[in-house]
Amino acid sequence: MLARSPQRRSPGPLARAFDRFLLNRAAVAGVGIALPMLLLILSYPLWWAFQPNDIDLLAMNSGPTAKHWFGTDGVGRDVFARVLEGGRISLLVAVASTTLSAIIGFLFGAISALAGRWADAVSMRFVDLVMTLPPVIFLLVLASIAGTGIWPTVLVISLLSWPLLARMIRSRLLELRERDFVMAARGMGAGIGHLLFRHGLPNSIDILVVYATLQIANAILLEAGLSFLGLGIAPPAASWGNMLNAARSTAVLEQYPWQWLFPGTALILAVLAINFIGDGLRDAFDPRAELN
Amino acid sequence: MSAPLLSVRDLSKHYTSRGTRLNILQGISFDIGKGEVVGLVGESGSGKTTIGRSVLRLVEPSSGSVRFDGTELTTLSASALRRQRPRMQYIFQDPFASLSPRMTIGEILTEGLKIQGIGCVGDRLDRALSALAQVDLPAEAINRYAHEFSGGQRQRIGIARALTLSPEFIVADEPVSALDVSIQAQVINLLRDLQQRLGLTMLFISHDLAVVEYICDRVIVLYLGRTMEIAPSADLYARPQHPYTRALLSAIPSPDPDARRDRQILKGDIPSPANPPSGCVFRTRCPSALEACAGAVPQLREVAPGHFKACIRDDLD
Amino acid sequence: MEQTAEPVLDIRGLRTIFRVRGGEITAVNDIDLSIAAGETLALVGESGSGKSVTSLSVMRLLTRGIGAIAAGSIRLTTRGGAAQDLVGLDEESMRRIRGDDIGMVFQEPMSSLNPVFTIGDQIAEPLRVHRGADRKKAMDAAVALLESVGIPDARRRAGQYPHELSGGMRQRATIAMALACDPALLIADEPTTALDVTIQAQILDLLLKLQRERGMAMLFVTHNLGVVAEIAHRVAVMYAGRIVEEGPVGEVFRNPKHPYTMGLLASMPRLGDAARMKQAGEKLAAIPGMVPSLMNMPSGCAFSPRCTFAIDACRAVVPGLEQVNPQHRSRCIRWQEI
Amino acid sequence: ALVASGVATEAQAATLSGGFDVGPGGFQGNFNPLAATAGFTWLSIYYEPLVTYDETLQKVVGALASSYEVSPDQMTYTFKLADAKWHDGKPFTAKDAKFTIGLAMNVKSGSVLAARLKGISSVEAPDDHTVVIKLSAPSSSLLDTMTKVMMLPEHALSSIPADQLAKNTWWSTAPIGTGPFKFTKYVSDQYVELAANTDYRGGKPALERVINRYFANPAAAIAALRSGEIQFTYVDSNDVPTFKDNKDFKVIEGDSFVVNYLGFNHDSPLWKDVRVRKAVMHAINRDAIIQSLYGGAAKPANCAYVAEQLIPPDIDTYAYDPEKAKQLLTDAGWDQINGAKPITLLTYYTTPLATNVLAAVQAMLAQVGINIVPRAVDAPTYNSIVLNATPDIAQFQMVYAGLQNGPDAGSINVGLNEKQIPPAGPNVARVRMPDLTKALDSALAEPDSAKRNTAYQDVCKVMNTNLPWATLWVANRYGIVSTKVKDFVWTPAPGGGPYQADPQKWSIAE
Amino acid sequence: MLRYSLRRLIMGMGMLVALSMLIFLLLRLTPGDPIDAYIDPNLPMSPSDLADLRRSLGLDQPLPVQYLGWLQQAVTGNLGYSIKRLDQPVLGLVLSRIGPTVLLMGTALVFAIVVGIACGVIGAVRRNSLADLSLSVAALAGISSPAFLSALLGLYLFSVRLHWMPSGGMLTPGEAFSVGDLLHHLILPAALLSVAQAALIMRYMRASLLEVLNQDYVRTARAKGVREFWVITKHALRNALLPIVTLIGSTVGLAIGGAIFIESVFNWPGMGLLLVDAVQTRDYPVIMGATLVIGTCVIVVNLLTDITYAVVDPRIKVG
Ligand SMILES: Nc1ncnc2c1ncn2[C@@H]1O[C@H](COP(=O)(O)OP(=O)(O)OP(=O)(O)O)[C@@H](O)[C@H]1O
Ligand SMILES: Nc1ncnc2c1ncn2[C@@H]1O[C@H](COP(=O)(O)OP(=O)(O)OP(=O)(O)O)[C@@H](O)[C@H]1O
Ligand SMILES: [Mg+2]
Ligand SMILES: [Mg+2]
Repeated sequence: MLARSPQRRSPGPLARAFDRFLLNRAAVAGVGIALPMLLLILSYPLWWAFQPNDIDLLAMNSGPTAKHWFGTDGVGRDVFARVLEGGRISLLVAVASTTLSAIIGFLFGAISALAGRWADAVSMRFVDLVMTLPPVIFLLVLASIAGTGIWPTVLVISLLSWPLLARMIRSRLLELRERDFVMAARGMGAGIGHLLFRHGLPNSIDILVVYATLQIANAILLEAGLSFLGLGIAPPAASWGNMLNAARSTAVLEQYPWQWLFPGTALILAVLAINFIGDGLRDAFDPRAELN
Repeated sequence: MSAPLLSVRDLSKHYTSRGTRLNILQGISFDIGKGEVVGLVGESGSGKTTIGRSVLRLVEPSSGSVRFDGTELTTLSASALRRQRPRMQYIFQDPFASLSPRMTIGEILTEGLKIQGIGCVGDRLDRALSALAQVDLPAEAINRYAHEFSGGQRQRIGIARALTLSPEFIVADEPVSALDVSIQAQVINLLRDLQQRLGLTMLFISHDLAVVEYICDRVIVLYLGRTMEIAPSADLYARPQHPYTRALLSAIPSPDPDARRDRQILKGDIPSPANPPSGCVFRTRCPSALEACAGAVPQLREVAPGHFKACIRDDLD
Repeated sequence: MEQTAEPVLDIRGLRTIFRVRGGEITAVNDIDLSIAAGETLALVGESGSGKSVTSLSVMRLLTRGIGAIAAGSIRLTTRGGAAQDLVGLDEESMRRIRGDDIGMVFQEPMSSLNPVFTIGDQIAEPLRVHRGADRKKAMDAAVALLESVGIPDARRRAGQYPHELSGGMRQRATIAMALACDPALLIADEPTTALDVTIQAQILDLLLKLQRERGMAMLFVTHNLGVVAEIAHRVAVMYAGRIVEEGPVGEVFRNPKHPYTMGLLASMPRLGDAARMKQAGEKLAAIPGMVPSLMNMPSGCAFSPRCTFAIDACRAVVPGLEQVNPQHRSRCIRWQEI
Repeated sequence: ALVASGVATEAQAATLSGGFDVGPGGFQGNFNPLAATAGFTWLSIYYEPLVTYDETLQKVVGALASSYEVSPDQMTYTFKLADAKWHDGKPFTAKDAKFTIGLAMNVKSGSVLAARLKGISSVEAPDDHTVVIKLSAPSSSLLDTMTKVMMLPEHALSSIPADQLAKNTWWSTAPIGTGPFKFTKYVSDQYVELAANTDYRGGKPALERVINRYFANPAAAIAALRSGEIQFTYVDSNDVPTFKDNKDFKVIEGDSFVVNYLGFNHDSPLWKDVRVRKAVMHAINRDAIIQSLYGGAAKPANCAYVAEQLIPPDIDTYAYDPEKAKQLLTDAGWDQINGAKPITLLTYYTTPLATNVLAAVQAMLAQVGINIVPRAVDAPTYNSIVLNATPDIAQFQMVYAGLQNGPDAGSINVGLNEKQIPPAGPNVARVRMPDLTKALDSALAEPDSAKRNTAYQDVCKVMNTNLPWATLWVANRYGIVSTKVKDFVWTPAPGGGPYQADPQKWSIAE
Repeated sequence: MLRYSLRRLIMGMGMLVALSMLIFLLLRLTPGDPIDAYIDPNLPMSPSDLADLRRSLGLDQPLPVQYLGWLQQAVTGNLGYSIKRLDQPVLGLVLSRIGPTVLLMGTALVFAIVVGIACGVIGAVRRNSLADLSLSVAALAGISSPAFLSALLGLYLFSVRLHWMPSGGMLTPGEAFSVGDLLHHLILPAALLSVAQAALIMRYMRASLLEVLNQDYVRTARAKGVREFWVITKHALRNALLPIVTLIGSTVGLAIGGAIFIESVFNWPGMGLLLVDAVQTRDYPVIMGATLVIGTCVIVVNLLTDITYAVVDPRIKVG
């Protein structure tokens, strides 16, 4: 197999994954969509004339114009500003919940894999239990406990999402635990902390990265779904989900399509782009790709 | 001989898989003297790796005792065990699996020092470099990743890693099996050099009797987790006593085109450890098996000075 | 060894390439080989030297879109006596040949059996595909084949799944499968490498016996010189995609005419040698350095960087295969001096 | 199998399908009138009370009682019963009425009316056609409550112990009433079907069947309405414009009898100063909101009432004046009281309209320096927070809510009377204003209905001056009915009625 | 196999009890109780009257007592009565929803399996072709669009605009039952529900088949001269389907989630609708009953997938 000559310097595993990622056209397209969106979302207050919560009862339900690119909503707020603000909130929720669930999931999975049979049995039964309940139902119940708003939504989404990661991490670490290089570290006296952070974490980085991207996409969808059911981000704060909630009204659905078309498109586009990126990352990190 | 460095007594290991008990090792006893190289041979699944790892407590033995330089390892606390760790190291079979793909060679080589808290960053690097030099690899390897090296080079890195902690005792688990012949010879020579230069004590695991003969002072022959024969190399190869050892020796294909071709071929397969045969575990494939072999488990007996076998028959040859 | 006029397999100038990122690699270059009926040719060489690629080229089973035969011819003479060049053959005709005129045994007996079908089904399949046998007939034939490869209680075994068999038995089953249609050529790609010595001995014995009985030609791929000595009539040594030496086993082993072959033979630990070497303080004669990467081949003779005999001329051009004697050839310009 | 919906409706020309339980007046899945807090539009198609409101909800008229009398001391009510038959053919008698009122007064039966009927000291049936109710103290709201007591057949229910009654399946499988339609079947969470009661004393119904379909939300009902599957439903007011100019549909508009307000939590230190409360009133441009968001379909409220007869002539209209608001706040020292710190505004309104209204209110209040943060929760969460005897003030310094202000003007009492502060009653804003309590008490105790309006004007006056709430408006509510349906009567009454809808007269054009 | 199933079932029971405890606890943590949900804030009742109602329903007792009472009844098969509609026993209510939900999800599942597997095979066999690319993008789009949005759009387009499909419900009210009518109501929601699942199955199928096509035994089949068609359909597909069995099992949970949106938009009288309503009205007994039934279904489906897996994969020996 690979008998590459040691004379030629070749990049580390992450750099190689990154190279492979760049070869994936869909993934690059995903970046091409996501990056400008991110820029717009982050920078709009600097250059856009309207604030997301500025109401103008005289300019209610106006269609797209040169002044209001995406038109205005039922109280005359600028839809463009709200779509971007909604993006901010959606992303904030998604990133925060993903981070939180990634931490919980990783630690849970790692502990159950490395901290002995009892910890494993108990924590996995717990994961089973959480997973027995269909996610949306759990979400409904959790959301009605936690209430609405950004942080409760973050909490709800993270609490819901970690078990999957915990399982993936656990099985990766169980496998890793038997790998020779980990055995070697144990043979040199490594404790659980060393194993976890020097071996577990770097060797789960692919899982984490892929999980994180796909989970961000997922969290955006969950947030939208929750807000749609009135359990996520409460109006008047903008979120893609609660903007779409407006389309429940036939009047809005039919007569003011810009009020839901734009957030809807933004939502689908963002999720799609992130999914593309996630897919690209998954392929890039695929251990089999290393063989080529 | 003075007191042995390693003394294994009645070592047993079993796994429980889906409710059935697998007896992987039973009643393994042997000693290794200081500076001695003992070979452990047997077919796949005979428990060689399990012995090697149990001895270092990388797997927990089910019962039995392992004394290392007078210290009982099996009952040692985690922290006490950690302090013993640098004295005994392991070399792995698979040069691809045994090096972390996410660490540079430098990180791999200093990992043990770091775990043990030995030296400062600079010292560790120095020791890593000297280990690299010992295995004939260039110093610039230190910043590369394992995937940039060939199998033979990786195996050298694996050996270097074991050396960084200056161990007295090394378990080498089939260190050359995964390598091509031409590379295999390089690594064998290296290991032998190092062993002699550093006065290492070694448990050398292999399924290749030819390799074992070349590097070991004494050989233990294993079959289905039981010791069949233990003897000094010269004696074993010249006068194998156990039918299994003989069969094993005869099964090795010789590259000499003029060699005898009337090999003795064992029938059938190795039984499963889930239901091993009664009595002598080898009897189902043994060309010389008697009815009595099904009875008691044969004990190791000394048939010549330092030469032990676990076979009830003395009338062979 | 009696040579029939028409060899069963005759490979001329075979070159196989792979498209990889960053260009093309030539995995196998300028291979000439021929195997007669009843003859066993062993292909030896280190890992990556192109042994498997050669055998897959014959089967035309290179990964589509990645590997391709770039040049050369592969002539196969079937039992019927018809000869054809496999290189230009259309896929359908090629399919008819696979499993019928050429049988193949792979290295890993576990992974090359389909886990969800019974052994019997899988052995019967070539018969059903090529002979149009009905289920029952094919199954009976499969049981007979299992018996002929020495599996006891064949009828019961035929109804079992691969995972229920031991490694040795699985390999016997794959041999039975390859032999189902009584092929003119059997390609065995390291069929014993994954097995224990005692089982390897069984399988080698079996192959020897079967080949003798059936008079087929056999291309036997291995990296173990001991195995070569056991089973083959002739041996071809490969290095970095090329054959460096070829000839009758006895002659090549006794009298190697290529430094690489010599090195290989010398670096092999031999039973019974150790005591002598220990006393003499000798070391195993290792070949220094390592196999060059196909992406980054040295100029001239590929072995020259590791060769103690190498001179400047070696690095200039790739040496041709030179005739040592009518049956023995070596790709070394200095073979006479060795 | 694409059945064109037009064909489908013609095939069942004599059937009227509707979403009778859509919207705030409905109570899908409830079949038990004793447990009904809403849903009377539908229930009163097959059950009947003794008395009911007229179509305009102005006065209480007889239903199963052909007439009624109230004694001058307001303590004795005598009902004369009409000649009516249960759907099973048995006659309806005073004993049934007595039985029903007994059940309604019994908490064990799961009756939600029990508390409101506490004032009844006795119910008598001197003969088959007379029922006499005696009170222990005069109450102007008894008749209002009696409109919600649907008569139940003693012969079918007397054998069931009161505490098992609510759990009995009779309600959704074989209920019998006296109304113009008879219960035929209930398909779980899909629809309820009624068939014409040909023996109805008010005449044979024109329709053969009435079907009440269940919808998870008004949008689904509208979809069904537009696809021709149903002919009637309630709609949210912002959906009305879709139907305004559509000749296939008629828009029915009516007073919601619910006043919307911003309730100041009087336990919170923020609102102690009346100038702050006034500032809130002046800061909100109610006219603009009504014009734009309600499409004009609401009346600004300067106290709990908008009905002319209840408004004294000289009340403050709190015109939109942000400058004045700012001034008032400065005067009150708002910066010291709260400043720009966010103030939670709790609400149970989650409709798109309410969402927009709150967005507007938030923006308007922000302009004068009051930073409110709306928090919309579902009704149970809201109730559990505000009805708590010891609430966390931070959770609701303010509510955006509504309260029934009619047809009985006294309904407002529970939300403003000091005696109704939780746990005693639902005065969720914790209004402690002796003037107001006094005004309310005297209005409620006023036996003379002529003088009662004046009494309520006093209430209005006190509210207008003291601002226990920032009253906003009374919105209209809407129903949409297909123009094929004739003689259809529907009123967006609180809780769905009951009122005189005369379902036997409804018909549908071919 | 029997012993294994039995053991799994017993474990499942334990799981259900744990689940019911979890839900019970969670529910009591939600703000507001059924009585709070019972009243319209516009037409309020006094807290003291509410307390009476609470007492009559036993909601004033300490939690463990309530739970044990519930459990005791549940063991005998009595899941109590809906609080919102006291005349309806929870068990009956829940059971009456299983049929419609199973019908909806089953149809969607069949649809998703057929479409997902077919597209996955095409994608894998014609790897990197235009067809593969467009299918992959379509699948991602399917996964990326939220169920409620597609449900709304589907409803608007096919029902409100085109009048092709009824706007909701399962049967035309007042009409005699007919299969055609049922199908007419079923198609749209089932199709919309199946989109995400089909996309998921497709992606996994594609990956799994690609993986299998790289296996040695596929090469062996080719070396035997088996026709490419049979190599794929017989040798590869069967192995590639193995992980899909597990996937399908685990998407059932997902489908139940999607069904909640679809059911609430299309007014489909299934568990989802019941549950959303029950959560909104804090109808504890119904939530408990419904989650228990759903939990049971998930456990049974998992068991079934494991058994199926064991049946189709001879390597797995359960016992
Ligand atoms: N964790 C485990 N659980 C169950 N069985 C195990 C476990 N680890 C090893 N075994 C079994 O123990 C037996 C001995 O394994 P071991 O690896 O020691 O053999 P070995 O002699 O080193 O073989 P090889 O030559 O293949 O390396 C094998 O049958 C193996 O299947
Ligand atoms: N599918 C492929 N894509 C790219 N390169 C390949 C492919 N298959 C083989 N090669 C290259 O061809 C060369 C020869 O490989 P081959 O498998 O023939 O070696 P081998 O002699 O059979 O080795 P081994 O003893 O390890 O089986 C290797 O260097 C390998 O990198
Ligand atoms: Mg081993
Ligand atoms: Mg090979």
